[in-house]
Amino acid sequence: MIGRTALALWTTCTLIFLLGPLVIIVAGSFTEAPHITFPPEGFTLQWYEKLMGREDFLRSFIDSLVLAVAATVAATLLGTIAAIAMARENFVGREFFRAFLMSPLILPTVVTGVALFQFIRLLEIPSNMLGLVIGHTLITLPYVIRTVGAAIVGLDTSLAEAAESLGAKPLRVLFQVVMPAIAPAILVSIIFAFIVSFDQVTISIFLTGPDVTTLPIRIFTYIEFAIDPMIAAVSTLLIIFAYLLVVGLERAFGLDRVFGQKG
Amino acid sequence: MSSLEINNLHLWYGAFHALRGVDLSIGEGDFLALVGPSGCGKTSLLRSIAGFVHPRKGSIKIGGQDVLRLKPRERNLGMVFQHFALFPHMTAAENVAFGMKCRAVPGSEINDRVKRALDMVGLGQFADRKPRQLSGGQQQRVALARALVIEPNILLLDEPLGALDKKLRIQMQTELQLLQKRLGVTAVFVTHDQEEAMAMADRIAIMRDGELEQLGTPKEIFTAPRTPWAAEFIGSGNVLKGRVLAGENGKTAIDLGAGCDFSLGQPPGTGADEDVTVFVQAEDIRLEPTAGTEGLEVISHRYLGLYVEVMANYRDGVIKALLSPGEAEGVAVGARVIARADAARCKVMEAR
Amino acid sequence: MSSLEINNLHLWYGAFHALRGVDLSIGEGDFLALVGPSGCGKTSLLRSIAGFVHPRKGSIKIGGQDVLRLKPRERNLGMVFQHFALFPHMTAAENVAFGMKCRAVPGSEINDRVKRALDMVGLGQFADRKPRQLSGGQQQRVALARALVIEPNILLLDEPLGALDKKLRIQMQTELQLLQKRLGVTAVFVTHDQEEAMAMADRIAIMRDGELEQLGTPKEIFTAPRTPWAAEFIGSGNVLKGRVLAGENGKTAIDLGAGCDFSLGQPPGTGADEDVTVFVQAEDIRLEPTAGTEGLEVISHRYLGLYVEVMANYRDGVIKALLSPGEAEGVAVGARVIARADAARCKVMEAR
Amino acid sequence: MVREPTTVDGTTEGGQTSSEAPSLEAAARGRTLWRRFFQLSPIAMLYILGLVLPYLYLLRMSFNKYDAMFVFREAFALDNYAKLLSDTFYLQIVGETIWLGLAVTFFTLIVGYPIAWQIARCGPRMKSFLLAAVLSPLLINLVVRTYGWLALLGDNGIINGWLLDWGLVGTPLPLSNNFWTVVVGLGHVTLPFMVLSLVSVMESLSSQVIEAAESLGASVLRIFTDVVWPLTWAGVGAGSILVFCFSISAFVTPALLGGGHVSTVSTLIYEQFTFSVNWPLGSALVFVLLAMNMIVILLHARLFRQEV
Amino acid sequence: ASNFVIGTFGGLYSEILDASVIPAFESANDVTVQKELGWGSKFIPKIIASKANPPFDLIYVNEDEAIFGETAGLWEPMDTGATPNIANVYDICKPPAIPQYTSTVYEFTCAYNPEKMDAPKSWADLWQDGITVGVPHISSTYGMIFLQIAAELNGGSVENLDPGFQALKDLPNMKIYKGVTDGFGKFQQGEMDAALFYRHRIQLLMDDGVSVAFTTPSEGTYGMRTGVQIPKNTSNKAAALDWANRVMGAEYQDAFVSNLYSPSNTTVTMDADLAAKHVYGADKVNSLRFADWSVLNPRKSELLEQWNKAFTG
Ligand SMILES: Nc1ncnc2c1ncn2[C@@H]1O[C@H](COP(=O)(O)OP(=O)(O)OP(=O)(O)O)[C@@H](O)[C@H]1O
Ligand SMILES: Nc1ncnc2c1ncn2[C@@H]1O[C@H](COP(=O)(O)OP(=O)(O)OP(=O)(O)O)[C@@H](O)[C@H]1O
Ligand SMILES: NCCCCNCCCN
Ligand SMILES: [Mg+2]
Ligand SMILES: [Mg+2]
Repeated sequence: MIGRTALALWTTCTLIFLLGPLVIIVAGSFTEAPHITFPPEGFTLQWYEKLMGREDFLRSFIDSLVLAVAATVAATLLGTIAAIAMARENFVGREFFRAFLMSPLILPTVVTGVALFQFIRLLEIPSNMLGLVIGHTLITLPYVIRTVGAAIVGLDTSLAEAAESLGAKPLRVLFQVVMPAIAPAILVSIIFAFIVSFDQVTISIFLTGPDVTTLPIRIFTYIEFAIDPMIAAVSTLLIIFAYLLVVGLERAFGLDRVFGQKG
Repeated sequence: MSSLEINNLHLWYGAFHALRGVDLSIGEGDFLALVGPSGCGKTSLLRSIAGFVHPRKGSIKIGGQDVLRLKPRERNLGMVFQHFALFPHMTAAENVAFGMKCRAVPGSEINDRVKRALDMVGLGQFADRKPRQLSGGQQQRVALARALVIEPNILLLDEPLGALDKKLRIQMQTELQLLQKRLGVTAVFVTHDQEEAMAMADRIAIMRDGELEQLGTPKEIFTAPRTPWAAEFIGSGNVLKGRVLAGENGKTAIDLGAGCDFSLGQPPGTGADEDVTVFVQAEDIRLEPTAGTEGLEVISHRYLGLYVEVMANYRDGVIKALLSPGEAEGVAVGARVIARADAARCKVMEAR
Repeated sequence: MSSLEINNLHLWYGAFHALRGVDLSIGEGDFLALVGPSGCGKTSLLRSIAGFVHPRKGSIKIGGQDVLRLKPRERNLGMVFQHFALFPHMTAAENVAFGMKCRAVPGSEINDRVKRALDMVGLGQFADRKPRQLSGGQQQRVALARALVIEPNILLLDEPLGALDKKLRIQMQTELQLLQKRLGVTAVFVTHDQEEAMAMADRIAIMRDGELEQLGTPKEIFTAPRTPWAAEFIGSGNVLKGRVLAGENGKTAIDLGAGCDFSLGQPPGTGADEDVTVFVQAEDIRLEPTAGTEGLEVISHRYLGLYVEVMANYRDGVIKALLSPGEAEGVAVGARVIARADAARCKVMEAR
Repeated sequence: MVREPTTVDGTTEGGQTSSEAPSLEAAARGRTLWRRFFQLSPIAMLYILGLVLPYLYLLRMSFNKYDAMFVFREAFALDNYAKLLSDTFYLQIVGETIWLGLAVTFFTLIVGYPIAWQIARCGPRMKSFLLAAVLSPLLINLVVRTYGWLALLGDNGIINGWLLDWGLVGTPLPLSNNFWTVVVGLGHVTLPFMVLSLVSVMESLSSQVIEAAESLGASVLRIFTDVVWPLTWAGVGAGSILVFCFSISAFVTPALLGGGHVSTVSTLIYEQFTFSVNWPLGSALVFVLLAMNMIVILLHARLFRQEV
Repeated sequence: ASNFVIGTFGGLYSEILDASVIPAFESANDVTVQKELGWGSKFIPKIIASKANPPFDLIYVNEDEAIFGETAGLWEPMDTGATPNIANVYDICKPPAIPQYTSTVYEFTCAYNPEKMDAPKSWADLWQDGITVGVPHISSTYGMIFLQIAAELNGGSVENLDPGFQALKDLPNMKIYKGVTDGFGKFQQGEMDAALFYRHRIQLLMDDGVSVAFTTPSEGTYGMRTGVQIPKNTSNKAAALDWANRVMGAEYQDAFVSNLYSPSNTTVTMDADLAAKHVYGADKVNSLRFADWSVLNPRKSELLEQWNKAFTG
């Protein structure tokens, strides 16, 4: 009983901590003043109206969405396979390889961006989008590998064995048995990959080009000297987007079914 | 549909030598029961056959073909795992359908066969339940249905009926036998239920400490255990230590100690003063009340339904007899008895 | 050490009514065997007593105290889970030690008791193995040791010996009984092995579809099943449908159909033309060869070690007899027989 | 009962035909290795193309000499490394970067573990809400987010405003512009990584095991320390490496929330690449960072070795 | 129409380009303009990384970056013949004073909070108790400039900045701000009472009613020039030169005036109210001091290190 209350209290405090800075931004999106201040002055939806008229923001949102989806799909697939491949056998240099796979996370993303940009120029790849997808896949892969890897440790190996004994080929074992059994981790890694890509600034700084400007870069370059309420409005919409994303995942996959099937 | 031949199989888990040279051969369409004490290597053997663990030495041939290099799925076998290994995210029906999907069986046929398989194991109305919503026995039946429905060449069953009540168990045994006959599938199944082994198996293999102790028909195993250990393991029998004596009139006999008189003659190939082991089943022992104090003391009665199991102090252990309730009444706890048995029902073996 | 009293217990899983008003009371230090078909609610009942699921109605009292509001850890009970639920990250010894650590038992005593408990279940040398390095039966024994070592007031055992071979099983039964006697602990254990239930339990409870079908001593349950269903479930018995006939000489008898002659008189409280159910155990049936074609046809022999189980076609089912091997030889498969039984060994019940 | 194995490697046991000479077990292991190789080759390819080759170029760059005229001059000198390793300042920054990473990791672990537990155990509706709440900081542009923190924590910020209004303090507390502000700010964005890593492992924790512990009389605390914690260790490992790496390679948040007083290896690298355009030194710093992180990751791997 | 890629600032700046510059430019040159948003510090590494085949036809740069690019050989040689508008640009905004096609002139003024202090007469007045001085981080043009001011106040010079570091450390209360947004916010929230800051941004704060003012201390203020440069090896040189020419033209600069981007073109006119908010007129522009980037640029790496040693850890 005490434990439960303490837990609820802790959760509440954490929520305040999480949402505190965001409240200021959200409130700021309704201010009548030209810069956000807290508490907001008056109430207006004009910044949302202004944002609705911004075709470039919409285009960037779509660019970011496309990029995030592509990177998420690629990273989830490659990362899950890698995590599974490294889970059991203790091959020579496994720890080193594991660390190597984490390297995009520990290398400064700006530098990775510059380095990758150079390389892409060298190969004369014309599309900045391709460079972005490669870059984003690289930096989101560690998230997938770690989360999926952690879940595989606890996975009952006999499930894969059972599937094999029933004649399942490796891909079927992967997609129909292993992946569903570690679905919570895969879902989490999808969320990670998507959001890390969607919010990525630093690697994108050098990889975006005239044909594609991601939303974070758009916002980053839009801010000239002060956070204006329109940016607060964008941020507010993105928070709503986060919520819709999670609820959407819940509707689509049933978080409850994906999560906690081993009760 | 295939014979199974295992030669000198050795399996290690790290430094632990789990299978120590198993030789075993099962004919096409045979039903083999694998029995043995907990931890003797039954599951390990099954997993070796299925291909989930890699023996360091030896060979496994299915239908004459060496399969050690084949992947599990290339061995076309069905397995019921000791802990079921049901797919937690699939319903019972989906679990059962899985193997057929792997074989690209058409959808409508899959549905039919799933339904039939689930009906067969009495879970027709639980088709849409997830494993965690099923009881232990129900889960086991799903596992059984899942392995059977793909009609494999070889069936490996690791205590497939262990969680079922007797009635259901017998029903399942019958189904299993029917199916096995119909498909002619070769089956290896682990069981701790001797009745089950007797009733279902064409042959029984007894394992001990990673080795095969005896392989034979149920009758052979039951009536002619090859070693004292097998006798002790299988039977509800008594394994008694004796010594060959040069008795009166130049006749020799076996001395089993005070209170035990089986009138056994000298077995062939033994000499005086040699130690031997005598095996006699509990149901072949009679306990006769005696007035004196030289007999054995009855120490317990255990009511087993058909029989009463009566134990009497014997040396530093006990001797066990299965008596009818009537007979048992004559030898209450505390009574003194002499144990007797027909020489013909006793088996004399070299001592261990 | 405490009595256990359960009143009108109702448990739902979502829309599924798993326990439908269970009433059960067990005296202090009693050993109760819980039997019943797969999915009847045995595990659910145990989990209700332990406090892992929350019945919607009814009461559970331990030592007179209503425990429904208590947390599992406040109920001082030991449990062996059907799927063991060992801590995967702890060695066998650590698993066993866990409960004592929770009770702040001093370290040296813990070591002693762990060692003794592991030795008792024959796993002394496996103390340092993790669960996944143990065989199924070994895991189950660790689970058993873990539950016993804390010497709880109430022991809840969900098929605690199901994965053990017969020899080990009997050994464990003995240990369990000794311990239970020594500690005077109240125990409820689920088993599918009738012999085990008979041998160990003071009382047996038969469950059926979430309800208690019968509660009684082993002897009562075996010889006097309260309902045809219980008879059928427990015995290797035959449950036959009959009809009360007004026979010759004003005597009434029960007609069991052709080939079946038990010479049963009219049971009290029944009238002519009424349907009844007759229960007779397989071992009480004799099959007499008959020359004619009016008898029953023998369709199978099953060698069970001590007995041969002989089945004969009877109506649209079978009648089952347990015969000695000698008797069985007289009624080969295909032979025609008349089934007979002593009226005294038959139990006539109202038809279902 | 268990006999000693006659030989551990089994190959020296006599009587074996030579056809079985290469141990079957070894052969199986070999096959598995090949399979692993094929499974890992696509990802390895991507890494080689997207990371190894570009970084090899940088590695080469790190041996060049800085030249203000032409950015760099081709050379093969160890100057940059010598400078970084001989100057205690850089080593100190390395140390501080690691300390920052650790501090953020512990912060998120302590704050995040209970909420992860709550998420893992609560109903679907609450779960969606909590997950979205945990994720939302990540969806706000980092400059904007940082602005929010400054508005809260500044000398004239909201919190100090309240504290002053309520008379709890006489002068504003120095809540912003220090190391701990950076820890809080980074903890805020990295919390989702910790929480979700934990949730994904907690979700697959079998409730039976917890029930077993309860039935053995374990208190809530003991269930946590002896059962839940060790069984979620893999999640702690995953979460902490993600948080740690994210923290040490962040540079906007430390720069802004640290009030210019907190430097990390990443901020140094960023400035060397974009502001002073000293690529050789920047590249050398990259490899110092890489070496340092490899050490941390290998230590981490040792600490969180994957076994149950 | 071929693509013409420019690297330009985002936000308002890019909006004005869209509205007032690009359509005319596109039709005059038969090209499609593509913009990549960012800053010189992003564009220049990209150009260095692909010298032979630069990803831009033209980029916007600040003066220090223009000078850096010039020494590093990143630019096409400047072609004043092809950019006639250069004639109308202040001398200080064109070669040889600065190797770029300049559009805008900024002033780094001395901003202060009149409620907290009197108007500083000298930059040295910032060294007083009771106020918090905002110090721009060194990784910006104005950060280097403030350091130079501090050095000069204490006997140093552009060649000898050590006294500057010491002076900054000696400030009784200081807060480092990093970037315009950070500094703007810190003024807005009253976190700093005085600082070197963009004059036109202070103007905006004043217009918003924030308690802030600016002054020109006796030592004078520094300025900064922004414009465009054409990376070497561009394939669209003619169009690039046309853009460069437009950038220096009155028409172009007119479009930016209302947003306080002060013109480099002497012919741009504005009313007195607006002019008061601008760095406007030859007198004003010529009174500005400019940092010697040919000295400072090569020392950036070293100064950065010295800064970090002084203020972090
Ligand atoms: N979580 C659940 N959700 C829905 N139904 C459940 C759930 N758990 C058990 N049941 C159902 O409740 C009934 C009783 O289950 P329980 O596990 O108590 O059976 P049992 O008597 O222990 O059977 P067994 O001998 O097979 O273990 C079964 O029909 C089972 O399918
Ligand atoms: N992964 C492992 N690592 C080490 N030893 C193991 C491992 N798996 C099994 N063993 C050991 O190998 C022996 C054989 O195990 P196996 O599971 O084959 O026994 P089993 O005959 O199936 O027993 P049971 O009837 O109890 O299931 C046991 O002593 C067991 O402890
Ligand atoms: N992080 C925001 C940076 C804004 C840079 N603005 C530069 C303006 C130069 N005129
Ligand atoms: Mg086993
Ligand atoms: Mg159960």
